[in-house]
Amino acid sequence: METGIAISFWILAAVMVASALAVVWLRDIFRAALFLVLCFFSVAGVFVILGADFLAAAQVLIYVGAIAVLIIFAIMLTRETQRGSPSGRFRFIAFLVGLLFLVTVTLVVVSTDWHAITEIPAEPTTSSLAQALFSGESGFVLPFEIAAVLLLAAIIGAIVLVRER
Amino acid sequence: MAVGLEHFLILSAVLFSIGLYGALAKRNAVVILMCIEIMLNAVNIAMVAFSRYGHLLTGQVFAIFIMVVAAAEVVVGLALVIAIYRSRETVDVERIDLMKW
Amino acid sequence: MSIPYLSIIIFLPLAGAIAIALLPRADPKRIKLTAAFFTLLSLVLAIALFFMFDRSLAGAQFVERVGWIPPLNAHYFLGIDGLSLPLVALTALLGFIAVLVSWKIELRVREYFVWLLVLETGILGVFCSLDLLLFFLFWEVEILPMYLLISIWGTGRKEYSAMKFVVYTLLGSALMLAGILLLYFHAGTFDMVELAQLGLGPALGSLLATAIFFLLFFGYAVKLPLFPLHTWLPDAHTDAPTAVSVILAGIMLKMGGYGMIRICIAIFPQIARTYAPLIIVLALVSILYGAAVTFRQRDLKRLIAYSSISHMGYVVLGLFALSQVSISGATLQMVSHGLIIGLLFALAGLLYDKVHERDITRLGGLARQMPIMVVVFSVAGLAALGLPGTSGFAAEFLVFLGSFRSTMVAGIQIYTVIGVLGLVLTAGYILWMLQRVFYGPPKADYEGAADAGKLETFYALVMVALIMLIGIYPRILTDVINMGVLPILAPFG
Amino acid sequence: MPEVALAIFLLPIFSFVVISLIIRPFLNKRPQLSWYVTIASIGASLILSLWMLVEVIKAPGHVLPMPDYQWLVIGDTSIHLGVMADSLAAVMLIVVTVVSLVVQIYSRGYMHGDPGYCRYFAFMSLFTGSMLGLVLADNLLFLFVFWELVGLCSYLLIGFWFHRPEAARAATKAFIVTRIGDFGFLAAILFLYAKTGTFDIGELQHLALVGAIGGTALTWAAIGIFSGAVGKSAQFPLHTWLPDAMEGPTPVSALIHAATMVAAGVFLVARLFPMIASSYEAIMTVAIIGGFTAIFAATMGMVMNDFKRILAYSTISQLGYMMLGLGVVGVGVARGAVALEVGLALGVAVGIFHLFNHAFFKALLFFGAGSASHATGTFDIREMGGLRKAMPWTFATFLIGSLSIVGIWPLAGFWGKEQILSQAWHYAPILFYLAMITVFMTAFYMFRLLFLAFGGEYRGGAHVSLRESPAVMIVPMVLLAILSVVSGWLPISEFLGGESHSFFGALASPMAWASLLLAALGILLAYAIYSKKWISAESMRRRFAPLYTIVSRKYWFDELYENVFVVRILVDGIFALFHWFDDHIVDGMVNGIAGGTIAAGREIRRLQTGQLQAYGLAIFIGILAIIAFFMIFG
Repeated sequence: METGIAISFWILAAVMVASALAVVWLRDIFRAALFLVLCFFSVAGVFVILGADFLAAAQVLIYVGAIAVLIIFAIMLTRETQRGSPSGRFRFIAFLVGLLFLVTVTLVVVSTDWHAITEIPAEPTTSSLAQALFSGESGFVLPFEIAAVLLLAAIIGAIVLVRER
Repeated sequence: MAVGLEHFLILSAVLFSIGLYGALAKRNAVVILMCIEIMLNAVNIAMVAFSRYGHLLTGQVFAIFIMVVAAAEVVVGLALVIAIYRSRETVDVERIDLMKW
Repeated sequence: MSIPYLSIIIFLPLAGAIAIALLPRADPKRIKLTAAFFTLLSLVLAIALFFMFDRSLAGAQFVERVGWIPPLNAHYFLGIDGLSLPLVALTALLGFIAVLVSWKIELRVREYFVWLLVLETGILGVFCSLDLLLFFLFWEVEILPMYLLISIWGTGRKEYSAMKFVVYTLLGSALMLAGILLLYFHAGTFDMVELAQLGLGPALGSLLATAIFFLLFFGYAVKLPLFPLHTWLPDAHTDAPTAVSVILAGIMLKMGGYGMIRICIAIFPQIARTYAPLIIVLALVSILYGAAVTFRQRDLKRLIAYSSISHMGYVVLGLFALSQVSISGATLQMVSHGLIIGLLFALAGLLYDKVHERDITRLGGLARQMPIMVVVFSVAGLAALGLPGTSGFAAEFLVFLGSFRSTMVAGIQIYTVIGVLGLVLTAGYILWMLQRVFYGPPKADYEGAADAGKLETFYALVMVALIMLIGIYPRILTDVINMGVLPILAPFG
Repeated sequence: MPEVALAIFLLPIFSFVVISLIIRPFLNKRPQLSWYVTIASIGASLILSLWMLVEVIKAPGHVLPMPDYQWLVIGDTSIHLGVMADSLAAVMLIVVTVVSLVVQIYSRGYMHGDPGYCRYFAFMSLFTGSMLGLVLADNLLFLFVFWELVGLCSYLLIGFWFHRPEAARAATKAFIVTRIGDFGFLAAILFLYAKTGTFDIGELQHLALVGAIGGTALTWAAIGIFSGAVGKSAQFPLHTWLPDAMEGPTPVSALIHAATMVAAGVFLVARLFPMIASSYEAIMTVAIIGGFTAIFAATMGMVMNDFKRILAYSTISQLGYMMLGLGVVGVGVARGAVALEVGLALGVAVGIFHLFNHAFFKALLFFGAGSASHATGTFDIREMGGLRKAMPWTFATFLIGSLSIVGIWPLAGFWGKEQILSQAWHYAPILFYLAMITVFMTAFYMFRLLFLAFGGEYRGGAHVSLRESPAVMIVPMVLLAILSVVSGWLPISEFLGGESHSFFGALASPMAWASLLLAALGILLAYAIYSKKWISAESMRRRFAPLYTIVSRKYWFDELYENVFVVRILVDGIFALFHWFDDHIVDGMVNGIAGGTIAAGREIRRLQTGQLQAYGLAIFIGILAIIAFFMIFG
């Protein structure tokens, strides 16, 4: 069990990082988008390892299903595939910042005592997640509703923005 | 070697840094949006990892909210990209500097 | 519950402003009459207050105290004592006269009078507030109307002058606010009376107390203005419309002097005493340097503006000599200077209306065409140069007398004598100005120039009468002022 | 009696108020009303003054007790005002009221038809009232108030014809120059009050005599007070305003020179004589300034061509005599050469007795000048001449006045001058010789004036028909001529506590003969040059060309003060520097800060590239910096 998880983690991590790097590096936008889908999938896999079954499903549905499609639509609508995805003038500084950020966070992660609990929590999580979301006293009912309103607003906003005048 | 919280967090940090580099360095607005999605995913990994190793479902709840917001963001962001593309015939962020004084 | 006289006096002009804003028909005549009515009402009440004031009590009278922002321990706390009463009366008077001076305004009449009346409310509020936060609020109220009045109805480089005034004043009030807050965080109250009784100087430690003192002092020094913070004044005074110059020079400068005594000296007597020599030296520089620069001015209004820098120097000299007589004299000088400079600005504006010229070198020989103007101008000028029988003399003499005898400041005798030297310079520039403007052969350019009309003669004579009354019988004010000075000097024993 | 004293100076002031508030605005059609009011008030003052004089003579010690009035109380500072009726005040009241009344009568003719008729009499009333108040004041503050009012009135009257630029300039100059002296006076008042806590003259004198104030402090105070007197009495070095004061109407000059403005300075020194005389240095200064001014002004008087200017320099010179008289006796007192009580009274007597006599003959001389110019339309004596025949009354009275000022026995001028000379002989011989030379010069310039203006043939334009002035002008002149003869016979000196003199006894002293001889020589020289022309004035002028230039240019004092000091050094020098400093440094700093802020903003806003990614970078660099900060310092 332990080793199985470890093996799948390393594989998933390698795929994830590689596909993410491909998104950043590839000049062809369309391929970049496809690698993004791959990245999203591997994230879903990580969620599975972490025992978040509901989230893994949601990840596939929302990211792979919806967002990736949206992005591909956008790529096609903007017809910028030919020009590709060149890097800007900040690439060197951006690289430095990214690296520094990585080093800093890694330092923090390594040097912090997380009090992690290694026992595996109960599965499946779907019903307990629903409990956590909607339970009366400590629930997230109001933020949940607000998130719904936010989505609505985003949809209306998108329609207004792209509507042909 | 057992996989612990630190592994997930570092993975999340690597993913985030890659996304960050992309968001800051790329010129195509759509690619920038894609990189932002990568960053959000990285955060989600961290959230879920904390949830798993802290036995607290709040992390997953947050991850759900992040997904919702990410969806909203990508919708509006792509709409903006398309709107700008329509008016300026480009999605190159270096040529979009309407916020300049 | 007694009648809230002070609130009525303060807010009558504001009520007038609202009434003017809401007047159904924008008939200029009606607007002016409304403005005159409300300011006159305020003046009448102020005069009544002057006579109702109990001249044997030292503390604040007509006190109104209502909770305002309870969590901050801030109150709507009004009251007047001997120091503020004469200034309130002066403000009400000049507020009314400013309306009369503006009788010929034609541009955007409604807004003009609205802002003018709001301005008056702000200044009245400053003189009546006994709560520091309220004081600061009123202090800031006048800035916006002033900015608009100068930049819309002014002349010359009006936008520049208005902006300079605002930036300078705001700098001063920002530092003052910092001082007020520091004071509040250490004393826990905004109540000026209480603060003065706390004896904060020693309690806070000298560095902190000194810092607060100078933060507050800076705000007042800008307003007064004290050298080297004076350069906003000539620009603002010169470019402001006449009535606003009258208010600016006549009462707004006094807010600075009032703040110095009411807040700086009353709350930090020991620090005031420690730094008195420094401040007095600045006052002397203001007096002599102001007078010297006045000599060189060619613009009539600018000349009068610079002269008021010199004259306000006497106020600071008197205040920081820290003796009973000198502070009374300084307060009297504030009132006296308000009347004199107000009259001078009103007349300078009137003169400009008649001949459309303010350059002294091009004026001349106007005495023939303007017999009334020349008399009133001369009286005001002579009062400014401290001729006995006018308020200028009574006030300046008391300042000198009190300063010379003061035991609070080392070397004050020498400082005072240097200050007296200012009188010679004042005589020089005032008489030279009169000579160049009014005397000499009549000039053809100003052939048909008319003299002051009935309205102008009326208010000019009222002010002349007051100047002479205070000059001949200063007790009418000093008895009142004295009652306000006593508590402030109590810490000195 | 206090009511009388108050009425004496309040009546003319009341007249001023009535004229300026009632007659001028509402009854302007009948300006002569203002004359009646003025005459009535000053006449009443004269009668009251005479009454007071009688009362003072009867009173023990020649002092009437007078109450005080509280003017101002602030804490322990209480300022009282009151009047003082002693022999000095009584004598001065007579001088002022008599001369003023005569001047007002004369003015009716002189000012006839002037558009500023009401204004003229209003100012004249105020002038007289202020001077009377000054004389009566019992404390320095009150005295200073009237002192300044006198200065104001002289300003207004010198600049009476304000449309003439010279008049306006002269008025301003008079006020400012006297104000420079007043600076010292005011400083001295403050100083004395700080030392003693009182303004009361009697108390101050007492304190000075008992030594409660003394030493350097007293010297400075005394010199400060004397500087006020120097300004008002036009003593060197503040003498320059008086000759220019000629720009006013001639009766005003008469009043200024005789009884009001310039007399105030001498009166002040006399009033505070015990105090000033308590300091040897101060009183020596008075004597030296007086003696020097006397001869200094006389030299300039010898070469002037303007009728009134010659008289003006003679006034300065005579005032110098008065100061000299006060000073030398004071020097004697300070040295202990004369008993204190006696000496103090004597000094006042010597100074004021000459002032008393001088008032009448100087007013007379100015009336003569006015009369002569009334006829010829000029004050330039080179364009006069021959007036003796056309204007016999003017000539006769002017001659009497001239003889009097020269000091010919037994006219008024002789007696006062004789006393001053004899005192100087006793206590300050050097100053005595200067004074003797001045006697000669006085005789010379007065008779030069007389011969040039009245003798010979008329040299002016032919179109002027010379006529004697109207009776309203002649009568006052005759009146003053009589006074100029007899005023010296009055026992004023004894009344003030000085020495008595007998009518013929005065001729017994050799000094009298010496001064009479010098005066006669002066007259003779003038006669030789200007009447008989035995010696050509032109050749004299050429022989002494450098000297003549110096003197006729008035030692360049006007240029020094006005062009060099006021204009070059102050207005165009230091003040210009300050002005530049104010515009460029003080205001420059303000504008510099503002400009700097704007410039900085203009530069900094370039950071706002509008490039989203730049902002993102900045944000993350900021985050990193914050983390780094906490990692290092947290």
